[in-house]
Amino acid sequence: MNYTLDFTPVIDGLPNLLWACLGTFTLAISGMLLAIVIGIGGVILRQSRVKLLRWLVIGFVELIRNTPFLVQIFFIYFALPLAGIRLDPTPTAIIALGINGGAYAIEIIRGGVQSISKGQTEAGLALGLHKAQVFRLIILKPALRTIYPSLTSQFILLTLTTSIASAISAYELTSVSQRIESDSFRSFEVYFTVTVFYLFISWVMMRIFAFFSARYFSYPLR
Amino acid sequence: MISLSGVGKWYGAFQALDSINMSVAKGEKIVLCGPSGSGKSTLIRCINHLEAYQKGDIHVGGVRLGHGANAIDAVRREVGMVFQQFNLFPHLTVLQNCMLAPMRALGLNKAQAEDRARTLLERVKISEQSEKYPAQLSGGQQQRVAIARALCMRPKAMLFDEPTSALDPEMVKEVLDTMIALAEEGMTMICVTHEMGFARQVADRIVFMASGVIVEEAPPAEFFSNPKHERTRKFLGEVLGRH
Amino acid sequence: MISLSGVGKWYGAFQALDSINMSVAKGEKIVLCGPSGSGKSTLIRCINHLEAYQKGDIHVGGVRLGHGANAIDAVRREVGMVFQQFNLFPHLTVLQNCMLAPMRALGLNKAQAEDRARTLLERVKISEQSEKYPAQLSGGQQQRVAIARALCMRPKAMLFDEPTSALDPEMVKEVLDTMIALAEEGMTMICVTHEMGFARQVADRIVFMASGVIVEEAPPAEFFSNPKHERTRKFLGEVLGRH
Amino acid sequence: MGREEFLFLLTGLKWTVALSAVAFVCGCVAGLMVALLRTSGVAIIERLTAGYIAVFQGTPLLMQLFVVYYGLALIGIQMDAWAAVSVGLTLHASAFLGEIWRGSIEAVPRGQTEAAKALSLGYISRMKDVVLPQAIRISLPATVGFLVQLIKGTSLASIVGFTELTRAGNIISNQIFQPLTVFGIVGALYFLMCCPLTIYGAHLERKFLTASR
Amino acid sequence: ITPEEIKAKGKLVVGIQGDNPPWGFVTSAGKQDGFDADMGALFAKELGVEVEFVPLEVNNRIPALTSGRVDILFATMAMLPDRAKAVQFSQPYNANAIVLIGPKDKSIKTNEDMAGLTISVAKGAAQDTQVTKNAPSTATIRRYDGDAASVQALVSGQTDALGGNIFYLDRVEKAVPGKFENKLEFQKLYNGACTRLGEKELNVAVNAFIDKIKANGELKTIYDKWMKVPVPEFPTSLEGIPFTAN
Ligand SMILES: Nc1ncnc2c1ncn2[C@@H]1O[C@H](COP(=O)(O)OP(=O)(O)OP(=O)(O)O)[C@@H](O)[C@H]1O
Ligand SMILES: Nc1ncnc2c1ncn2[C@@H]1O[C@H](COP(=O)(O)OP(=O)(O)OP(=O)(O)O)[C@@H](O)[C@H]1O
Ligand SMILES: [Mg+2]
Ligand SMILES: [Mg+2]
Repeated sequence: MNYTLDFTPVIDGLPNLLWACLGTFTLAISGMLLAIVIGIGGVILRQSRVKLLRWLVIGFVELIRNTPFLVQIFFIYFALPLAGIRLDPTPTAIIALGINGGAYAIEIIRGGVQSISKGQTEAGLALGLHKAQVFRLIILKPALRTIYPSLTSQFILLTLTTSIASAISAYELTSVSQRIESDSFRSFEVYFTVTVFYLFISWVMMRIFAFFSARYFSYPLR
Repeated sequence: MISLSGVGKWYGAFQALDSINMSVAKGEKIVLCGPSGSGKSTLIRCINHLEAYQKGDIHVGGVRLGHGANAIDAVRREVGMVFQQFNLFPHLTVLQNCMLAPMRALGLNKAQAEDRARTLLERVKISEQSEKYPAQLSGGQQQRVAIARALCMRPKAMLFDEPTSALDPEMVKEVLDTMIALAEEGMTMICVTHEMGFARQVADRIVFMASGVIVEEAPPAEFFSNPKHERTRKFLGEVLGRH
Repeated sequence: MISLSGVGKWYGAFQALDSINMSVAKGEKIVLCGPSGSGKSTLIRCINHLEAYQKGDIHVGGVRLGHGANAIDAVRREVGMVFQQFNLFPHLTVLQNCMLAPMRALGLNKAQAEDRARTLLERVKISEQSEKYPAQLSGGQQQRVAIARALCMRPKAMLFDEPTSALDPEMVKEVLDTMIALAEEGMTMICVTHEMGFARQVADRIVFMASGVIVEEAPPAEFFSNPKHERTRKFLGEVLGRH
Repeated sequence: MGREEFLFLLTGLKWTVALSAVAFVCGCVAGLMVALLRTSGVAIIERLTAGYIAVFQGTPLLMQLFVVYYGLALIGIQMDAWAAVSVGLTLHASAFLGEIWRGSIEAVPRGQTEAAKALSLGYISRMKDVVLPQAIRISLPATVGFLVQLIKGTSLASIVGFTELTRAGNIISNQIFQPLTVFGIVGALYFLMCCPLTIYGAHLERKFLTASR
Repeated sequence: ITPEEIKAKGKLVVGIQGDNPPWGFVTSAGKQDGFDADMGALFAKELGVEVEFVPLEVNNRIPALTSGRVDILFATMAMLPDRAKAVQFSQPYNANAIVLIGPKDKSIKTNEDMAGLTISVAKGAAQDTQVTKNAPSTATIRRYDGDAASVQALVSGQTDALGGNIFYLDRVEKAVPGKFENKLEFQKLYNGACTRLGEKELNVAVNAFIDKIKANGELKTIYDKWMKVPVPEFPTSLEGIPFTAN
């Protein structure tokens, strides 16, 4: 092949790429936080005594899990303006990521909650705590601990999914790298660099997860 | 203090309790025994409404625990419960296990709750372990924490559901000793157990259940020496006969 | 049949077994007892090499279970084991639980394995349950299935690690009866248990362990009536004293 | 949008199904290997596998496909599109499935392995007959969740030239300039493809629940 | 690769756009069609071989060429100096213009008038480069994947103006008739065929081929069919973009 690698454009674009990493990171973290809220809230509603609420959650989960993220983000960005709701790309991306990740999180966390023995709930009730207190103070933490690996895998996937937000011009790593590529036409160099950056971002995310695991989920088990 | 009249309880079509009448005075200690599946756990769980019942009435400390009544929380604060499987909260230290409910359900502040927890951990002789997590304790220690945790609510009565049957033989004694001390201080207790030595020593009455009904009810001396029903005799033969 | 000489076993820096010498003749029944943490489970698990040991020698049926020896499989085929927690395979029916190992480890065909399994389920008096899943059985029934499953390998010896201590009091008897029957048929057995009635009835020798060493070893009559060591006396006091 | 365009989307759907099938088969086989190596008990193998998982979980599938198809060609390894997609999807899926299944293998109580050993079952039988059937039950919700995402992830195969469903949607949308309609239909087609999987997953979950109780 | 080698294998592999009518697109029947498709087919005929089209996305056109996946690009490759460092352009065979489309009721006459506007463009396309270069810093540029999304952004009201080429207005008119018009013209663009750097013989063959179809009217036929405008004058040289390999 008469192709020589030339990283100059990538190096020139490095400041931009680093800012874009931060953009990706912001999307990932905000989307993840929203996903956690939706996940936990969804699980609570899913256990509600009101049948309608339970079915709404199931419907939400199946609708979101079974359709592509691109379609979801397009819908929020292009179709909601028809109903008068106009959001900028970054909020759109965060909401879409949160909704998408939340739907998966609901299923994962539900598994965790179901794995906690009924005795824990009963012990809490017998101590005079309300159902909501029992869930918040007693069930939630051990439940999150049991499904922590699945949940973090899902969030790594969510981190990588931020790249799709480039389709609606959100500021993140993939879109910036594609600009550098389309200015310089150095695809291999750019893709290679971006891969390394994504790997780095995922690694940082994994470290964060490990930190929280050590901080909150390190109580001894039998 | 606690009274049940005509209580009936069904799981679907299966009747687990059938017209149970029982009354426990303040300071009384009742031991509940009977074959597996006879409804002992169900009965005790109805008293603090972990199970709903469909017929009859249960009164606890003057409050009527009716069908769908709202008084459940009040009753649960007055009645402590200790489970066979301890059910300590694995993500909280021993001290936190004991402080949680007083703070959240009684509204004590942190200092008060800690004070109370330490006093009671002292009483079950486990104060050195207060910073450990449940998984780091032996079964006997865990069960004593569970007792302290229930006592932190200053209950008027305690329910025990086979508190020693998940324990290693050597650890049984330390838990029984704790329960005996509690009994001696005058706590009202209903206790499901097969530890007949304990029953003999502390029970005011022994209640024998089979197939959801109370078959026989008598003070220990009479219960062991002179069981009236065939079913009771058979049961005692099996539980006592092995040693 | 089974002999241990100078066996030492460490968990990291902690010595769980210290120069254990023991020999079990064909047909002999040994009961192993001692306080919690004394190394009983560790010892029994070394015999079929669920744990590796670091010092000494274990011979089973002539095969030397050396450090990293290859004879493990041969030994495991000859020695059955029954666990405290039953450890039945929850996704297989009772019959399938019993057929699995004979088919996979001994190479029996399906008909032969089923034949054998049915015979042994019959023997532990549980043949009507053969199509059920473990979760559908009571604890006592599960433990009898576990015994049948081990017997399906036609072992020369059986190891029991507290087979009754996870059972409800009433179910203990049915499992002990099964074990007594097995003993009477002449099976070589090593049994960790605190059921002293059983020990008295079937044991040829009782071995008492504490802190990783064998403290005392005697026939039951002598062991109970005239324990030589202080530690043994204390232990017997706690385990027997309660009733 | 006319009949013609819809039929074109259906041809894209055909490719998506084919790609998903490849991803499922290769991903599951390789994922199983990864999970087994990750739980092998040999420290060095476990560390290597953990590294493999971290790398391929941490890089976007798009980049993996790009590197395999275009990058390797640059250094003289020309793979055809199918081979490249298979390799890329396998790496991606095996890392995620490997991690999910590792978790569930470790969640099977140790007593089960010990009982199997005590019955002198060998490694293969121990895994095949005892551990894996239980692990699969535990991992079912997470596995179904990931497989559904994998189906949707096959859309990235367009970078090596497959006109699968999403790409077909793009083409049509650039012709008739109604992205909302087109992607609405594309979304519905994905839904039709994924839904049976999640329904079947929920069904299996219920079945396992009743069998074990 | 040389023309001789292509003849020897009997097949010309052409990289082309799959979703960019009228240049290169896959029809609903699944057939590759468009201006570039006709060009590619004609060039293959010139060489006396079969043609095979590989539909590409905007972003993988150059990698597909450099990594040897295709022999040549007829892929709406606008001739830009930076690109010329990565690939070898032929002489131009197609012309285009990059324009800004904006609402009729807004006065946009100079680049400065773009201040404060939100402008959508297709990411990585020539309009992206041009708008980025010409718009004042107070303008917000939103870059979307593909033409359709950038047009949709304008139509949904997510952006105020749209950077595109001369064919865009047609599509906008179809969605919201009568509201938008072409405002500014940034740049005349020329498209060329691309080969790998250093592949001299093939470059010569392509240039000769383009000369030939200009002369014999075949280019005009294709132009009439797809562009519906007369064939423009093509420049004989472009700053920083050599047409011939050396
Ligand atoms: N949730 C339930 N659904 C259906 N039947 C139940 C349920 N819980 C208990 N039962 C049945 O009710 C009966 C009484 O159960 P209970 O647990 O009160 O017995 P127990 O006397 O405590 O027995 P054990 O000594 O085994 O604890 C049993 O036959 C049991 O099978
Ligand atoms: N995997 C392990 N790692 C470290 N220490 C261990 C491990 N397993 C057991 N031990 C320690 O080895 C000692 C002997 O344990 P073992 O389980 O053999 O006791 P045991 O006599 O069976 O007690 P129990 O009656 O409670 O079953 C104990 O002090 C225990 O804490
Ligand atoms: Mg009970
Ligand atoms: Mg043990």
